[in-house]
Amino acid sequence: MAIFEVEKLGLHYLTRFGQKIHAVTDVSFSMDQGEILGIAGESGCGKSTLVNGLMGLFIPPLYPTCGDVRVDGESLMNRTPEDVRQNVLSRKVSMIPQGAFNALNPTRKVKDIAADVMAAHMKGIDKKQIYERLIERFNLFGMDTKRVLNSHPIQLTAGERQRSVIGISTLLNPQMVIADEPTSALDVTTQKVVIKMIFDLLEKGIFSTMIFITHELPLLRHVADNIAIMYAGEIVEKGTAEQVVFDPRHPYTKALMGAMLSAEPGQKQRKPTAIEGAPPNLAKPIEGCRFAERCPSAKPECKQKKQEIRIVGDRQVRCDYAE
Amino acid sequence: MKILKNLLKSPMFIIGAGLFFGTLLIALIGPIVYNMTMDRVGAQYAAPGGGYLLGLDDLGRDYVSLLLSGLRSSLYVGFLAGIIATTIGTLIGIYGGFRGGLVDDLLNMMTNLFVVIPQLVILILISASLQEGRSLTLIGVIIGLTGWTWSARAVRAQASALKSKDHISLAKLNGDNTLRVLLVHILPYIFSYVFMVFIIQVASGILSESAISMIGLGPLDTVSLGTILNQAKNTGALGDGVWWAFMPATATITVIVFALYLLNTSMDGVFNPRLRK
Amino acid sequence: MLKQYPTLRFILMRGGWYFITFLVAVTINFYLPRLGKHNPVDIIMGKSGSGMSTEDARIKEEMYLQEFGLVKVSGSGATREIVRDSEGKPVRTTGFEQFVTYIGMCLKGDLGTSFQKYPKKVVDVIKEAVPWTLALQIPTIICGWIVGNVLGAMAAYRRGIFDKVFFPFALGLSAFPFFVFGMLLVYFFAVGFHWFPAMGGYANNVIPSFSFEFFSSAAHHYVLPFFSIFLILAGGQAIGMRSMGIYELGTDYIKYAKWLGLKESKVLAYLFRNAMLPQITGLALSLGVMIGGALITEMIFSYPGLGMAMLTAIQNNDYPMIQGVTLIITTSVLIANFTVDVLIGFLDPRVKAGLQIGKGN
Amino acid sequence: MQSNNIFTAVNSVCSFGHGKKLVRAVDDVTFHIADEEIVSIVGGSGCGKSVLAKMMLGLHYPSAGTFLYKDKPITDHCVHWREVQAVFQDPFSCFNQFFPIRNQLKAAFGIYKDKPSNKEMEERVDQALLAVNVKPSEVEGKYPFELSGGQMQRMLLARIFVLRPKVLIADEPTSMVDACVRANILDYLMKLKEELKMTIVFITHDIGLAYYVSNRIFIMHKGKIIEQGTPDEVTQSPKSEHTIQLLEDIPEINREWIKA
Repeated sequence: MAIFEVEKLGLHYLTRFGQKIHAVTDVSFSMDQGEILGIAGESGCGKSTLVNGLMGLFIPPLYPTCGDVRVDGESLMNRTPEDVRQNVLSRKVSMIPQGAFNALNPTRKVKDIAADVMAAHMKGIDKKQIYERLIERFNLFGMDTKRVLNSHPIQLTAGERQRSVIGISTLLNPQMVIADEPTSALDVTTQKVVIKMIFDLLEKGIFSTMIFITHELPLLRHVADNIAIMYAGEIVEKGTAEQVVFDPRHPYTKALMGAMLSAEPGQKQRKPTAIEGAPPNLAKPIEGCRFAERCPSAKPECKQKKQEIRIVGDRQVRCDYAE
Repeated sequence: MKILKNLLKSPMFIIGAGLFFGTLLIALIGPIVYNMTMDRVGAQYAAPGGGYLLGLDDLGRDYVSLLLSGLRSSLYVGFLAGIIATTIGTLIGIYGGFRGGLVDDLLNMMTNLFVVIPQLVILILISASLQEGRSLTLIGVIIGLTGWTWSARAVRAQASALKSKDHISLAKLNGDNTLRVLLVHILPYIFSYVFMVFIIQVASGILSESAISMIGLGPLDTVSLGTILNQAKNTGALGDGVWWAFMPATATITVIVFALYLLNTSMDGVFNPRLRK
Repeated sequence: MLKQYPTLRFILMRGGWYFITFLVAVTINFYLPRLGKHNPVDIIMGKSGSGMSTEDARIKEEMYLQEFGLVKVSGSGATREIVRDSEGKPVRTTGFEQFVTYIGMCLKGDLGTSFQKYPKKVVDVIKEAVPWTLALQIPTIICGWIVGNVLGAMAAYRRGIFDKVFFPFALGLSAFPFFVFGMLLVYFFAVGFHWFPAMGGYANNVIPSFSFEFFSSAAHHYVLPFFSIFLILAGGQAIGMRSMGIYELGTDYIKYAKWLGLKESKVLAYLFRNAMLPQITGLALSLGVMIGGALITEMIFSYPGLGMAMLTAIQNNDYPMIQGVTLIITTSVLIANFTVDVLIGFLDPRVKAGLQIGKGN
Repeated sequence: MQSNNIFTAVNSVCSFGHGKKLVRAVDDVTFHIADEEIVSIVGGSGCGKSVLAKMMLGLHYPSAGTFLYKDKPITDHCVHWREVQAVFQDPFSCFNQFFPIRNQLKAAFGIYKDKPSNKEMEERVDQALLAVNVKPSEVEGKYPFELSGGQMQRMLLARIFVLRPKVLIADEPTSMVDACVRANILDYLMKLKEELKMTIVFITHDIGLAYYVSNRIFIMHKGKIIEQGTPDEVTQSPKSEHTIQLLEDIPEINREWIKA
C-alpha cells in the first residue's frame, strides 16, 4: 500500500500586489514504503514550491489551490496548524530544507535547536534524556559530536551544518523525509559525504521513504529509485531512474538530458541540445501544452490542447506524441 | 510610476501626505489669508474668543499669528537641517561605503564616534556659547551639522552592499570614473532610501529645534514652536491651566512629525517588500 | 597575546575604542563653549559686576579668571598667586594651556566651581542631582524598551487587527517630542484632575530621608515623569521591533522551525530573541537621544535631577556647570553604550565570531 | 622578442589582509595562456579562481611574483580594458536597472579614447544584437527587468560583440541560466571566438563545461593551480591527488558513484 499519496495537487502563492502565481498544478503521484523519489527540473519549475506544500503546513504566501495529500491514507489538507504541528511534522513528514546555514537559528547552539524539536514532540521527556539521545543520534553521523552539538551554526563548516540539519530533521524517525536540494550549496566532495550520510541513515532504518529534490540529474540517477521531471509547475515525466535518464520520452526530458555536459571521454564531440526561450508566465492562464513554445517536435495543435499524463511503456509522460 | 501607484494604495501614505501637505499649505498661504500681527492686542493670556481664535499669550499677542510664524520657523529649520544632514550623511556614507579600505575605515570611525556623543549635548554647548546672533538659520545649520551621523551609517551600509555588485564592475570595465559610478550606478539604487532618510532627518530637525528652544537656547530672532512652549513653561501657563498657551503648539509639532513618520513608514512598506503582508 | 581569552580581548578592544571616543568627547566639551566671542568671565561680569565699584569688580574678575584657569597661576595651595606682566595685568593662558589644566582637573574629579552657586563645586551640585536622574531614567528606559519590544514583536507575529490598531497608535506615540508629552500629562493629570503633583521630586513639606513619608512622596512625584518618558520610548521601540520582527519572520530559520513542528511559543521566542539583537544595537545608537529627551522631560517637571541642574545653569550662564553636566551626560551615554556593546557581544555569537574566526566553510 | 603569450604568470601571489589574517587567495601560480586559446579555470568556491580572474582584468595586482599581459605588467586600466573584457554570472545584476538596456550597451564605448560617431555606435550595437540573435526592436526602450534571463545573458554577450576585445574573461557565464539555454550561450561564445579570434578564459566550477569548451584546463585548489593540461589529460590521467578525488566525487551518469 502506498504510504504517501498526492492527488491532483495545485498550489499558488500571492505576490506583493495580490497576483496569484500558480506555481504547481495537477501534480499526482504515490510512493511506497522505502521508495526514494527524485524530483528534478530547472529553477522556477515549481519543485521547491511543490515540496513546501506536502507538509500540511502552508506558510504564507503559499496556499493550496486544490487536491489532496495523504500519509498512510490520512489527509493532510484542511487541518488546523496545531493538529499538523503535533501529529504530522517531524513525525510523519519531515523537511530537510535547502541552505542549512540560513535554516539554523544563528543565535542558538545546534544541540539546543535539536532539543527544541524533541521537547516539542515528546511529552514528559527531561533535559538529561534529551541530550543523551541527541549524543547517541549524532554519534551516527561521523562528526565530532561534542563539538558540533556545542557550536553555533556560524562556527561549523558547510558540511557540518548540512549534516546537523539532516540530523535534526530526522531526530524523530519520520515516515517521510522531504529533502529540498540538500547538497546544492556544497562542493562536490562535501556533497558526497552528505549523500553517504543519508544512505547510512536509510540503511540504519532511521527513515526509509524520501523525496529528493535537485536540479542535477546525474546526482538523482545515483540517489533515486524513481524520477519525476517538472516543467512549469507540472510533472511532465515520471519513471524509474534508469528509464528517465537513459531513455527519456518527453521532449523536455530529452532536451534536458541532451543539454548535459559531462567530463567523460567522447562527450567533447557531442553537441549539447540547445533550446531557446523561457518557461511560460504562471501568473496567466495557460492553454495547451506548457512546453509547446519551445518544443522542437511541437505540432500545431499542441498550443491549444492541454496535455494529460498518459502511460507510455511503463512510465508516465505528459505528451500525446511521446512514444 | 508603479511605485507611486503602490504608494497611493497605502492609506498610511495618503494620511501622511495629506497631513504634511496640509500643514505645508497652511504655513505657505496662512500669512496671506490671515492678518498676522506680532503686536500686543489684548490682555495677558486672554482666553480664546473675541476674534482671537486661540487666545493671547503672556504679552497679549495673538496665538494664531504666533503659531503660523512658529510653524513656518519649524518647517524651515526642519528642512534646512534635513538637507544639510542628509547631504553630508549621504556624501560621507556613499563615498566611504563605495571606496572601502582605509578611507572608509576612517570615515566610519569618525561617524561611529559622533554617533555616540549625544547630539543634544553638542547643541547645548554650541548654542550656549553663541549668546547673541543665535538665529533660526544658525540653529538649523548646527542641527544639520550635528545630526548627519546616523544617515551616514545608514547610507554607508547600502552603498557598501552595492559596491561588490556586478553592474559596478561592468561600469568600471566600461571606463566609467568614480564620480560617474557613484552618480549613475549607485545613487539611483539608494535614492529611495536616501529620500526616506531625508524625511526622518526633517522630523528629527524639527524635534531638535523644539527641544533646544524649550530649554531656552532657541532662536532669538523669531518665534518658533519651541520658543512658544518655552514661554508657556517659563510663565507658568502650564500650572495655571492656560491650555491655549501650549496645546496648539504641541499639536502642531506632533502632527508634522507624525505625518513625516507616516510617509516614511509607508514608503518603507513599498520599497522594502519584506515589510508587506 | 590575548588570543586565548577572546572574550577579554573583545571587551578590551571595545573599551579601547570607547576610551578614544571619550577623549574626543572631552575635547569637544572643552572647546565648543569657547567658540563664542566672549569668555565666560566677561559674560558673568557683564551681568553681576555692573553694580560694583571698579576695584571690587577687578578683584572679583581676577578671582573668576583664576578660578576658571584663564590666567597663569604660580605656586600652590595658600601661596597661589596670579602671574602678572610688567603692567600688573594678569597674564592670560592660551587655549591649549587651559585645556591641559582642564584635563588635569577632570582627572582629579574636579569640574570647577559653579558661577551661580559660588563657591559650591560643580561636582557637588551634580552629586546631588545624579541619584534623581538615575532613579528616573534607568527604570524608565529599561521598562520602555522591554514593553515596547514585547508589544512590537507581538504585532509583527500576530499582524491582523491587533497590529492594525496598535501600529498607528505606537507610531503616533513615537512622534511626540518627549517634553511635549510631559506637558500634556501635567495639564491633564496634575492641573486638571489633581491626581499627581506637577512639579518637583518630592513635596515641599518633607525632608529627604529614609522615611516612609519621603518615599511615598517621591513615588507620587515619580509617576508622571515616568510615564511621559516611558510611553514615547515604548512607542518608538515597538515600531522598530515590529519591522525587525516582520523581517525575521520571513527568514529561513523561522520557516524551518515551523516545519520541524516547534511550538508556537518557541517560534515566537526565536523570533523575539533574534529581532531583539538589532534592537539592542539600536538602543545603543539612540541612547543619546533618549537620555537627552528624558533630561528635557525632567525640566518640565522641575525634577531635581541633572536636567534641572542644566536648565538652571543655562538660564544663569553658569558655564562650569553646563560643561560639567554635559560631560557627565556624555560619559554616562558612553558607559551605557559600552555596556550594551559588550552585552550584544555575549548575546549574538555572530558578533564575537566576526572578530575571531572568519566565515566558516 | 615577441611571444604569443596573452597572460604569463610566474610565481604570482595575490594576498589580502596582513599579519595573522593574511589570506593568500592566489598562491604561487605559474602558467601561460597563449593567443586564441580557450582555457578553463576549474575549482570549488573559495579556491581563488575569481581572484585570479580579477587579476587578469587588472582589478587586483599581484602581491608577489610576475603577472604579465602580453609580456607587460598591467598598468593603465582603460588601455587594458579595451583589450580584455568580461562577462559575469548573473546577467540581471550586471546592468543598471534604471537605464534602458540599449543605452548601457552603447555606454560600453566609454572605454575608448576616441568614441566613434553616434551613428557608428548605433550601428555596432544593432550588429551586436543581431549577432546574439536578438532583433534590435525587441529590446528598444526596454529596461533590464523587462527581459528574461536568457535574453539578459545574451545582452552581456552583445556587449562583448560591441567591444570586440582580444581577451574575454567569462566568470561562470552559464551558472545562472537553465541547462537547456546554456548550450545557446556557449554557441554564441564560440561564434565570438571565431569571429574575433579571441582568447577566452572560463572561470567555472563545472568540469563538464570546462571539458566541453576548452583547449586546456587548470584545476585550482586553495589558491594553487594543482593541475594543468588538455581536457583529456586532466580528466583521464590526472596526476594530483586532489584532482583524482574531485573527479571521483562528481556524480556522472554513466559511472558508479556511490554504493547504495
